[in-house]
Amino acid sequence: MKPENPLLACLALAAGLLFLSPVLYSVWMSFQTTDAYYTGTIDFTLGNYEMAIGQYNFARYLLNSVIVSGLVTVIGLAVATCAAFAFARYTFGGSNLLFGAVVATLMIPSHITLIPNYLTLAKAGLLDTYAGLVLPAISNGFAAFFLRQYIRGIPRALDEAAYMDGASPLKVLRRVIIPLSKPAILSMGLYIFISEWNNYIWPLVAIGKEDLYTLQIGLARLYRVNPGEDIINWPLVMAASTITILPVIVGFVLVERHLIRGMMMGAVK
Amino acid sequence: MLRRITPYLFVLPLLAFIAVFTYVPIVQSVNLSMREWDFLSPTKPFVGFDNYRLLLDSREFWNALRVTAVFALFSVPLRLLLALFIASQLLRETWVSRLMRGALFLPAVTSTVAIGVVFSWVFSTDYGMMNALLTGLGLSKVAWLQEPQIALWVLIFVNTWKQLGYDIIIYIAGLQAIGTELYDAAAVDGGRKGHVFRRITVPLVMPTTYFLLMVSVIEAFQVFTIVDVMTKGGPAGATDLVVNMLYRVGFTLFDIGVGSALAVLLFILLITLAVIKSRVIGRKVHYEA
Amino acid sequence: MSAITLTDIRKSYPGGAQVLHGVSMDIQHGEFIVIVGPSGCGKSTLLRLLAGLDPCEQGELVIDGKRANDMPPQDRDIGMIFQNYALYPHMTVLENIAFGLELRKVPKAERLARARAVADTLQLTPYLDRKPGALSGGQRQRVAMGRAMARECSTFLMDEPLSNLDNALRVAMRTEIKDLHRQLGATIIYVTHDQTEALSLADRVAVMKDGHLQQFDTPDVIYDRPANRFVAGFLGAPAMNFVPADCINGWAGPHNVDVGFRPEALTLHRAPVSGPSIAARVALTEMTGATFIVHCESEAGRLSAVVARGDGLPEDGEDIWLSLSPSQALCFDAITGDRLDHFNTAQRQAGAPCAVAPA
Amino acid sequence: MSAITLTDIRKSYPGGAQVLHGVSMDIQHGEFIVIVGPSGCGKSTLLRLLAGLDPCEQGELVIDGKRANDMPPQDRDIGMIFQNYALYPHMTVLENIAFGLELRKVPKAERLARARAVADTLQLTPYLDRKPGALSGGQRQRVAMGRAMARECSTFLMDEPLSNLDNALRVAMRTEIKDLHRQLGATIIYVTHDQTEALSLADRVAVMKDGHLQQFDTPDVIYDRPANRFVAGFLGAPAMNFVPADCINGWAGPHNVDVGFRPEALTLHRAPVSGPSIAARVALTEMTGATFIVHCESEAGRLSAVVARGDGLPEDGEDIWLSLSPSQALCFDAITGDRLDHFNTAQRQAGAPCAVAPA
Amino acid sequence: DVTVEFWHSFGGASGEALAQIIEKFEAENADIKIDAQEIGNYNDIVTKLQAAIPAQRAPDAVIMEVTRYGLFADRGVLKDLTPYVDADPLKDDLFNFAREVGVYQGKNYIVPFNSSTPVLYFNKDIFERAGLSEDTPLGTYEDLLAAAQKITDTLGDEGITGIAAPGQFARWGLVMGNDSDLIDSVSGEIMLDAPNTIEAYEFMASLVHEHEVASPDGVTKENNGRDAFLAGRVGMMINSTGNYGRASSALGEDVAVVPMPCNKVCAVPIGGAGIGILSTSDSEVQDAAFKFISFAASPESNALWFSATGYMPINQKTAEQPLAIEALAEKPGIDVAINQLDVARGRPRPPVVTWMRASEYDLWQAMALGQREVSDVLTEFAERTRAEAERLKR
Ligand SMILES: Nc1ncnc2c1ncn2[C@@H]1O[C@H](COP(=O)(O)OP(=O)(O)OP(=O)(O)O)[C@@H](O)[C@H]1O
Ligand SMILES: Nc1ncnc2c1ncn2[C@@H]1O[C@H](COP(=O)(O)OP(=O)(O)OP(=O)(O)O)[C@@H](O)[C@H]1O
Ligand SMILES: [Mg+2]
Ligand SMILES: [Mg+2]
Repeated sequence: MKPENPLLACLALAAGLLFLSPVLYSVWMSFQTTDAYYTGTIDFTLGNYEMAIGQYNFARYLLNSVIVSGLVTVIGLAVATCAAFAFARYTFGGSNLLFGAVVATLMIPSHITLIPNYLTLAKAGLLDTYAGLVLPAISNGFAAFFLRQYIRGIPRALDEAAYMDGASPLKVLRRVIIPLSKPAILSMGLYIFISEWNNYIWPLVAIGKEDLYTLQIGLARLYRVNPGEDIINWPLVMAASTITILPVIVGFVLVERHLIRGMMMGAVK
Repeated sequence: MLRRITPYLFVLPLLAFIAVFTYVPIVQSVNLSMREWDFLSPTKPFVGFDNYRLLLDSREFWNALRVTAVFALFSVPLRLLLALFIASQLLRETWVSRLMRGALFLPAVTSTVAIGVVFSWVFSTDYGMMNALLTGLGLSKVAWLQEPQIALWVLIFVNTWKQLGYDIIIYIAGLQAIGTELYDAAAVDGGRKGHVFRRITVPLVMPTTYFLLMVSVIEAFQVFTIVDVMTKGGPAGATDLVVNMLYRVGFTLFDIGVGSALAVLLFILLITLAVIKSRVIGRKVHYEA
Repeated sequence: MSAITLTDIRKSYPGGAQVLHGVSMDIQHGEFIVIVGPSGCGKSTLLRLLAGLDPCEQGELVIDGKRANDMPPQDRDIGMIFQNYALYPHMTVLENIAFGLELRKVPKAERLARARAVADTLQLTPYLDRKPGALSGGQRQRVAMGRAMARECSTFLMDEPLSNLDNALRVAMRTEIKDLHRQLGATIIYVTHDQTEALSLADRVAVMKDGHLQQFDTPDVIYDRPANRFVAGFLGAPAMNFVPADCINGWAGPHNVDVGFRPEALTLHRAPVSGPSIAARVALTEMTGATFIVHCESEAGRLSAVVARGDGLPEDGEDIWLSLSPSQALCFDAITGDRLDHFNTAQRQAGAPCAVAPA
Repeated sequence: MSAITLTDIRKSYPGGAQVLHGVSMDIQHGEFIVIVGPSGCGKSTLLRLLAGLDPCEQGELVIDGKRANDMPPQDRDIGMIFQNYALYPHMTVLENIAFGLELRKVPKAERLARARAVADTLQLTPYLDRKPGALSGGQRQRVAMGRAMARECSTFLMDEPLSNLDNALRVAMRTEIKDLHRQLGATIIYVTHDQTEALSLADRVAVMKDGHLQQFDTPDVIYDRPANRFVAGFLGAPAMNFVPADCINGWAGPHNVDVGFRPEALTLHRAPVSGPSIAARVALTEMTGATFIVHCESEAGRLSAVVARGDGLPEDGEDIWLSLSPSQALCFDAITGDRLDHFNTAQRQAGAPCAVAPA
Repeated sequence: DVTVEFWHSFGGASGEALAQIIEKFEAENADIKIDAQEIGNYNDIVTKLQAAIPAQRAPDAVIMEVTRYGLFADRGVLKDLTPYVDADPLKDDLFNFAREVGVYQGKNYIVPFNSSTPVLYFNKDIFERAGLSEDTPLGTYEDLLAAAQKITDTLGDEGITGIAAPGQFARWGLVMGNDSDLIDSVSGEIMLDAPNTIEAYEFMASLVHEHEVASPDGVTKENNGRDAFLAGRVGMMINSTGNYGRASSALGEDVAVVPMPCNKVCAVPIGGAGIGILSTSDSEVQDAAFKFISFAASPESNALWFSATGYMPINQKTAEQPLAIEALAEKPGIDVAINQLDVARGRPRPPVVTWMRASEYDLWQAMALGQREVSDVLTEFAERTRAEAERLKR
């Protein structure tokens, strides 16, 4: 990597810090005691985290978020990859129409289907279950669309070589397409994971049991305490929000390279 | 025979999900939109287009539409322009630009609720960081989230802040795909920076712009979390985006008929927009390299 | 029994125009067939039909005596080397070579042993653990070949396997492929648009144009007795010259035909000569190594002649006379382009100009 | 005054190894220079330095008498045709050609007129409103050329402009470029890895290897008196044969050298002959059109000979004797690979074998 | 064993008090388990409950705010508790208001648990620094405005404002004090556009946008106003007596509680919530649930609750409990709400109230932030509410 003009580098760093300042400050705030925060003094503690995890059950919420986002990611990727493979490699009766139906979901906000989906899942008895959180989230064409664009960039000759070598379509998918789409699949996986991690409106309506709250719902509720309840404990809220942000940041740092590369390869035709 | 049905087997799972959780619900929405129901009554009387009429006659609906349009109209170009500019500055693979990309991308992967919460604090009138800055500079406080003329802009700002990183990364990808050779060619031909940017970069990054435009317009119509956390549509409906209204009508007032009618109208609107977009812009985008 | 028989194969891509217009061929076991033709004439399409990668809907394809129109590629005993190698970038050289065996459920120990043996033949042993990205063009080419060879199939399809190599490597690889063919005794169907490759490698050459098979015969016949103007012009570099018979001074052969003669058949003179000749002016002289190509302008259009080095070269712009031996001339119907005579080599050597064959 | 003078140009990419190791050249106005060399030897790098696309940090670059190391590309009067054309895909042919003028603020009417005129010369008029995506390879190539020509600069850099074309188009374009050079009188620096192109187009050829300039001279000298084994082997197809002097029966020249002779210089015999000759066994015979290449195995390694058609061809596996005329042989230092003698053509024609020049 | 799923809205200190009550109940009734879940605020509970009905995942017992259970009673979601109440000696111990609050159309649907009225809190320290005595009259709108202005004028530079923007409960209280109502508690007539209502809203809105003695922060988020008061940045606040515990722990000695202003008349709304039972539950569970309800309303439980939170006693015998006696002695002002009971009124609870209360926030913002004329807003709002009431009746 090239050495940078130090002045420029400093400026850029400053701009970056300023850009992130709200997040950074909120993390800093999460380590302050409530009293210190309200009186404007400085006094550090880990108590907010203890409270968030202990009293406010954020450990459980974290687990729920991990389970739900994890399942959505894994199942969503599997389903999307299969479909993307078919759309990228086959022309079959109605393939354009079906692909159009998949792409159109990009343009349909999930909110439009909120009420019917709620009723459907209610009828199926799936509200207040992990399945109720996971299943509707998989109905998303973005991953399939994105992966198809990517797979189309993989030379078709590679599949054909594998067919000539004696592979079945499933083998081609597993042994050739998936390994070669790894950056795209990884970045799509992170994208799905993050979207689901941040999903708010659906868990908000689909989950009533506190046991099944995701971090987002837990955090939003902690922030919007009851009228007639304690004042907003900002340091506590910020600790909870840091707990909510942290795993995603860790995940991001881990796959940053793949992500940026994958996005770059897939998103633009 | 097996050869024929193979592709169908591959797309079946996804299509099943999409059918059950997207397309069937749309049909159900249409049905519910012509009924009157509050979840509690055992019956759902058919009322024809009453719910639509109610909506179209209401001040709220048009307000929500207007607010959403303003939001989309300003936030989308703002995002894209800023992102294109910043992306073109961060193209080189130096550690500074990688760091900057990381910093800019971070909000995109950060919890929206957390961002809403943090920015509620940042823009809170009495305790917020913004006003602390302003008073520090000797200026008077601004009621960021209470002033109807300002609150929407605060949301546009926060939304842009959050989404910018994603747009930038996509733009970087698009810009890098243009490759250096065209720039080399332009340099040899005697191009100056601005001219080359306008005549080469902007047109060639069009497919990316189109993609982002599509995604961000959809997103603009889906913004909910930030609104719910920061303003709940207030003050006085100034940030009452369509989806927020949808949630309010459907899930706080439980006017399922009107809520569904709103969903159906939103759906029609978005599909129309998509068609217009692909008619107007889509055509200009497809050239081969 | 023939190895492969094609009968009236036609093919159109959905939404596209027709690509193959009834191709029939009969290929023997162990033959080395080269298919040539200009870009877009349907060579790759034909190969893909043979491989089973595209469905063969019209006509009949028989492989080893069995109708194979609908046989999936996995079930044909065919190995293919793709134009751009199509190596699996995520597998090492060894894995690439062994993959076909793995798919056919050959036990691990055996498939590794076989892959290693093949790699050894191809001198790839030092690179077994590299990924294709870290190989040079020639090495990649050999991996692609090894992948097909490891499977020991009876037929190989090769789609322009040398087109990405530079000249030196190309010559070397050509020799290697020929050796290979001899060792394995397999049937090889080889696509190229390079006429040198076609002539030097083939037992028989199939010349295609716009989805029609123009001629299918040995290199000698193709070169000496091309079926029509297209075949005559396509093979040979620089290309054959075509001149209306009436433009040739002293022409004793038939009139109202186009006369074709290869650049090597022309002799340069600084002064008018007796016998068939054409007056021309030198436009450009190109050195290409051992020979020169002299491009001239004449009444009959641009002509090129090949002159050995050392012979006195004319200046650009100089007026010259090109004499041609009638025995080396071919006559083509001015309208259909078909070659008009089928006289034998003996006659030609006797110096007779091309005579219209009796109808 | 020279058009371009390079003095001891060196170049390393950041983090990469050194690519150019001190290249010096002196190029005259109006010269047609071809740079050849194997892939990766630094040809494109050199061109980019000349264009000003990469900074020239070591050595000195003088253009038209002015030091140009730090001159930005816009300020050099240079047009460039890129290896892959680098056409602007969103502009029509006309816009592509006119864009360079637009960048230089030529008024609209004038630049369109000029672009049209150029397009006319290149026979591109029917395609003016098409985008590059809708053009064939050859047409794109001409647009790329038109774009450079419209600017009427004094120097053109062309980076393998023909490498993507098929053989027929390649031959045609070669002629066109030569014509163009003659018309414009501009300096052209042309990169290729195809030796035929190099020899046929160049006024002078620069042969490069691994960032070193091996030889810089006219095609004749390069071909007849290559500076070293690399140059000798790189130009000419099939490549020159190299044999240790001791392996040649009846060799009268110096010993402990490698003797190089081109395939055309060998004559085939069915029986031992007097004079310098090598015993060999035919491995493979390739027909390439007008000639055959006979590949043989000998004590001294693989050899190839070019034989005209019609001469009696040996069978594969037959034992033969290859005689060579000492006057066509070149001697190379067995260790350094440098050519050892500098005798003149007269001597060679007199039949003297290559003699070690006095130290 | 039966398990009663119970939704409530109490976190923090109140939540702990509730947990103690449940613990005691479970100790007494070993065969009953109370599965208590904190759902959110009253709005959240209404929302969740309504959403839960088609999903058949409603709880067995639920805390419902006193004006918003009508919809559920009307739709048959809540069980008619009249037989239980009639059979329970408890009914004679309840205060009148507490009995009345749970009755809708002649049937008893909820039994109050936490009751409250709005009261006026002020910060003695701020008053002192602003030059106001502790006895400053605060009986009328003008009094309130004058005091708030004084505070804002003198202490505004320190970032201290006079009064917190009134929350919805306080607004309702101030309207009642102006001799009007939002919906008439007896006739159910919609009074949103009554002149006195308009006048009251005009006054309240003027605090924020005309006189600027209340921060708009509290307009968009009611809690913000209260939080600012608790943090010592606001001089006065009108809020539920249920905030007493919190206020005194936040401000200690500085907090003072006085009755609601009586601008035209003295009248305050009764707020708080009661516990109802879902009609879909098994009868065995319903029995157990009522046992708990009864226990929660017992003097012992009620005293514990009162002293911990400041919510009003609902049981006449509560005052005799040692915990209550102690609280009354040691916590000045905790009795203000009790003393207001004479003028306290239950509010109407037809189904439309739920809709009306959910919609009022937005309109209040429009008025308080000076977006629209108060009279226009309220006239239109009244119209829509009437239309909605019609629709709901069908
Ligand atoms: N998938 C396809 N859909 C429609 N047309 C196609 C398709 N593939 C090839 N073609 C057309 O079929 C014709 C023959 O193509 P093919 O690839 O067989 O040519 P080719 O002889 O191999 O040429 P080349 O030498 O350039 O490889 C071409 O005109 C091409 O445009
Ligand atoms: N940007 C770069 N960074 C590092 N190394 C580079 C870069 N560009 C080229 N090189 C290296 O410099 C050497 C010379 O490259 P160059 O492109 O000049 O070769 P070339 O002679 O043009 O080859 P070709 O015939 O394949 O085009 C190569 O080994 C290449 O790997
Ligand atoms: Mg092909
Ligand atoms: Mg190059």
